[in-house]
Amino acid sequence: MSQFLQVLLSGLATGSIYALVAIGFTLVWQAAQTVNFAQGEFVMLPAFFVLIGMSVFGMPLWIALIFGLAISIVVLGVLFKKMIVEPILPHGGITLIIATMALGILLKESVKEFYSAEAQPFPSLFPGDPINVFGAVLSLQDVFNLVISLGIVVLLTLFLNRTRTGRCMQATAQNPAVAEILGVNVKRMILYTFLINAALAALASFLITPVYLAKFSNGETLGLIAFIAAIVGGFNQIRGAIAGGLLIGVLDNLTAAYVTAQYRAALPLVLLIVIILVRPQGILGTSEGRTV
Amino acid sequence: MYHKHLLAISTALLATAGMAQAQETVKIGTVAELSGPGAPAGTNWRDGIKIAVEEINAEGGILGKKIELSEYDTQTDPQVSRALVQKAIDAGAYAILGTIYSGSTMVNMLVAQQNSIPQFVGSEAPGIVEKGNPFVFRTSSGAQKGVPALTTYFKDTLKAKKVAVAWVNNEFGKGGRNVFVEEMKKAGIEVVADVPSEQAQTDYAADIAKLKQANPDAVFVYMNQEESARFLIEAKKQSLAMPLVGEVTLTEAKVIELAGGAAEGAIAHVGVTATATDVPGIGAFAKKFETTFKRRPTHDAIKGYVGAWTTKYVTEMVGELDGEAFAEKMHGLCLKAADHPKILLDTCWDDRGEMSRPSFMVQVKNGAPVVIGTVPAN
Amino acid sequence: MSVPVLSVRNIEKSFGGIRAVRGVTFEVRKGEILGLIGPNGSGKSTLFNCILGQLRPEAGEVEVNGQNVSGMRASDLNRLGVGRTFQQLSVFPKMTVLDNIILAGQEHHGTMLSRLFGPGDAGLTNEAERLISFFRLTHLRDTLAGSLSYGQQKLVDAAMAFMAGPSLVLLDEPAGGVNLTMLANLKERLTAYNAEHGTTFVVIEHNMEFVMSLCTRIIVLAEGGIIAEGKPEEIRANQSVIDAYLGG
Amino acid sequence: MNAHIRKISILALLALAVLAPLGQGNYIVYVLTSWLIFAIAAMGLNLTLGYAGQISLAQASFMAIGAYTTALLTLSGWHWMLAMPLGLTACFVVGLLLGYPALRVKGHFLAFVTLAFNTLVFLVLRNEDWLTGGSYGLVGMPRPDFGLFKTMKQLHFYYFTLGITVLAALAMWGIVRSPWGRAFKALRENPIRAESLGVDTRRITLLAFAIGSVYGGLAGALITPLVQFIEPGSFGLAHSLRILLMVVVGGAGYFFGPFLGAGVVILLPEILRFTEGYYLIIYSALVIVMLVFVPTGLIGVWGRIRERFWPRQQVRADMSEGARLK
Repeated sequence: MSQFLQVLLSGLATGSIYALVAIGFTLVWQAAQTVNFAQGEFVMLPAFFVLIGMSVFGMPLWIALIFGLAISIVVLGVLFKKMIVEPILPHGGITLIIATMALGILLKESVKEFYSAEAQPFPSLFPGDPINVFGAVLSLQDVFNLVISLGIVVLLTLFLNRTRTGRCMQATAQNPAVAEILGVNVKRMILYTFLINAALAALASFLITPVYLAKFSNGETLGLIAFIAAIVGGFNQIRGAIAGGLLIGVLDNLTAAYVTAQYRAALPLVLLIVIILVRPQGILGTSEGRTV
Repeated sequence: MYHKHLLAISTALLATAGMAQAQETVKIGTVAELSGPGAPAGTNWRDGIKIAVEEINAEGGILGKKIELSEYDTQTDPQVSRALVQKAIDAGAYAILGTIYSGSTMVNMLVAQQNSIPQFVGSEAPGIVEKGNPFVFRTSSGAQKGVPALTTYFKDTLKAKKVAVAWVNNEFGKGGRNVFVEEMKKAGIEVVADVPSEQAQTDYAADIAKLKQANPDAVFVYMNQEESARFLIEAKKQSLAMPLVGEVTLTEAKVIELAGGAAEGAIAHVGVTATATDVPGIGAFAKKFETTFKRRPTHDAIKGYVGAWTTKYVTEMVGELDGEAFAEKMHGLCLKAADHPKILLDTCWDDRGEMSRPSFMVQVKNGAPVVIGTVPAN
Repeated sequence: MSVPVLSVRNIEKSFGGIRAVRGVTFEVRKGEILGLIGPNGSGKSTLFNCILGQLRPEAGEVEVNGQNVSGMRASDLNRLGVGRTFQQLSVFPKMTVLDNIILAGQEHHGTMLSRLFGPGDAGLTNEAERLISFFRLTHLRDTLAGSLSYGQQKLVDAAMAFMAGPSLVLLDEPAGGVNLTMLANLKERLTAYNAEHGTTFVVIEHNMEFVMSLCTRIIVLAEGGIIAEGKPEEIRANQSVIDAYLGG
Repeated sequence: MNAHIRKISILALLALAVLAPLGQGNYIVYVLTSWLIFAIAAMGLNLTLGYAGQISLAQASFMAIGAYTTALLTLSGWHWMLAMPLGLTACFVVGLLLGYPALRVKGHFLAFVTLAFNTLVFLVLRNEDWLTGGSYGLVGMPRPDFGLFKTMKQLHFYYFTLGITVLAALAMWGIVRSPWGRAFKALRENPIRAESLGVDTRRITLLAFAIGSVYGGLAGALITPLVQFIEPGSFGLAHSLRILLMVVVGGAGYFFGPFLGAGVVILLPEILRFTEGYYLIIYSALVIVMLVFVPTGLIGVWGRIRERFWPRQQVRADMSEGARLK
């Protein structure tokens, strides 16, 4: 029983990270039809910005985190949009997808060559005190991961539904042409989405790297799992991304503990195919009205 | 002290040998994982070799000929490694040093064999010396030698009745796991949990929960560096209480750096370790390595170093550059550190190319690995 | 009487609360040229798309030659003998005129396998050339469709719709943007084709002159419903049609 | 006349391919052979990506299926010529099964499904060691022997591979020139119009993917005797990505693009050797720059140059860009 609870809680904590990455992915997909295959690397990179801040510029941790966040927003938000998405999107979605794949390699290899090929320790943001829950152990880190990602979802939903900017962003995502007619600054709204995506990726990076360690290859599996979480949960819903993320986190751990550790990495594929066959719009998604 | 002595000798030798230097060189190819996932191991291996070659050339080279070292990067890809061993041989290499990843070695050693070129490898998978290849030689004991050395520790020191094994599911981990399970069976110790994990896995919650549930007397941990560190971190979080014992990796400096306090108390059996500084040759090498490359050597660096020096020692025993004679000489050869100081520890190779030498038990105490015992060669 | 070629019953389609098509019902008989007209926003394009399966209506049925085609994919509809043209230019610009026309017929010949291993033209060159000369495009046979003039492309587009020998062709604003000479040519060819093969046409068009002279029957839509139906001369005289166009 | 020049240049290239390895060391011959093999894999992916407009990230997995099938059968005594077709059939069937669900849904689902499939194939190859040798892989597969012509020598194996490559290219040429090829082209230029003319987009895309996968299988069937060692790690995602970039760099949708792209990817590490570990950084950066300015790949670059210096008839401005990805 305590084993089950342990696996469940740990799965939720991991899943909440998948959810954060999946949300950003969903937002960018909706706003700019951009399928970002470098999303995993977007989560790998910010931790290294923090490490650079600390080791090269001698910043204390909290300053370095802010530094890392700012650089991430500039590089993974603004520069990504201006230098890659904007010039390539007119050539078509597939071209852009391939460009983001190349970008993933570029980021990964750059970190490996210019920083280190080996894993690096990353300072923990929260004390590592274990919390005992009916025989299962959670760290404060796990609890914060869960609380922060749920909090982000609530805040983001409020922002999108209650503020003017948020509503403009939604209008842009649904129908850019109409939004433009209604006087929405479509370009700016799309830029905002990229900034939010970059910020979410940085946040996820800061939350997981203390446990996962900073390594250039960290994005490889994370990216794939986040895509699948987004698809499984339902692409056009922020709630979908969080549901998909948590579901994969929990199922992955349950599979490893009770079914097969050798095939645990196959779980996302199985889930993906089942969803495509049974409910292509995702668990919480609504089928899109557009057909033509 | 010893170090200064060595330097004096080498400088003197350099002075004399420099004048009598022949134009001819001995070509040696380093084929290693300089990029890709194996890069940390491969670069250490190469840098260990670089130090050795510098020393050897300073002493006049092999049979009076300077070593001309060429590097080949396999990108940690077995197919590329095969092509590059071929390339090194096409370029006239007398010996090949590398590779480290067993998957690569398994394939490229065929090429060296076909061309009768001796090859020193850093791989530890049992299969490598079981293929009847007379030209392949290890620079550290294979898993089927290293892991059994641990059996007595589990049986006599820890007095374990039931154990668990957590291993990384690649050719390295699987080899170690199979030998371990076999050994435990022989020793009459029950294996109560067998937990494989993925290479580059990040989430060890389920693995540790399983181990905790099985509640063994000790856990054998056989993983690569960063996986070991993540495992230790999660083990500490879930307060896994029993001793965690590994082979080589678990107490490496990098793992301790990554796992921080979570590495405290971890135990490992280590073939050669840069921390065994009371062995004079190792201490001197570690120092030289650190001044040259600004980082501490790993056991891969020592392996590369030993491989290069063995090439020199044995070639000079043979007296000519002849791959087949070299291989023949190597089989059943024992080198004493007293006669051949750069071999670092008394080392023997059997007729299959497997090597054996004394080894150490190491435990992490106060954030540093400490030798807690030696294990005789087996 | 025989089964109607096209039968549309009670089609309903709304967009976010606005009823674009409200229960439209009509039939088209063999050999008819039916015009669908109506002011902007009257729902004729939506209706057209519902018939062609590009939009899914909330209610109602579409039958072609007595077979229910509601929700059918465009390629299957085409295999049932329904050809269509598009409002925007819809040729394959990097293919020659001949290739454009052959493509329009090849999926109706042989099997998937025979198309893979068979001759490159699927044995359709003669048929395609007949159609090309029928539309007076012979001199442009080997030109890339993308480099033709707008009107010429419209002709190629129309020719493609006929290649498979359809029983029903839906033309979406065939006259839009075409100059007068070309327009006369197009109308003349369509009429000739209709007379020769007895193919049924449904035409959506803004150009009143064109519709009135081409069609044998006209249906007028306004605000999603049919407000008038009849021969061109009747429509021309119908007061409610004039009101709908002028008054809105 | 243009066709004449084309024919001559193809013959010249073929002659070059025949003469290139003569007098070279084993290493160069090996590199040339792997260039041909990857060109075959890329040719298949070009059908999926360049002609049918779908991203597949599983080409390395199909190579694995071809390679393991061939390896297991040749190890148990079958001749390569009999083992290979079985591997190809396996790829075709798996391609259909995998593509069917993925292509039912709009969007780039095939990319995700194939991405995940790559992981699955890796897991099966590693875990089912009773069959596949697990992470140790399979070793010692014989090279095909045709009585008088034995391929044990590196150079002989090169010519054997060249022969297979030419046959594979001819088959691809046939596909591209058949009514099918025309349907692909139509699909790429205007899918909605193609669909309205009876082109069954879904089915033809599925078949393109399955045939493309067969080419991956053929490349795998050739890797087996070339390296004589296969293990799961040689067919990872990174390799799928590498093949995909070959197609894009060469020029997706161009017949000779894959040959060019594979050449660049195989030879670039040699040329950029002086940059040591930075070669992948330089390469991926160059790919991005290329996609920004000339999304049609190197063949497109050549087209631009030709257009610049030897302008042909004036083409309408909106038509001047080449065949491109959607």
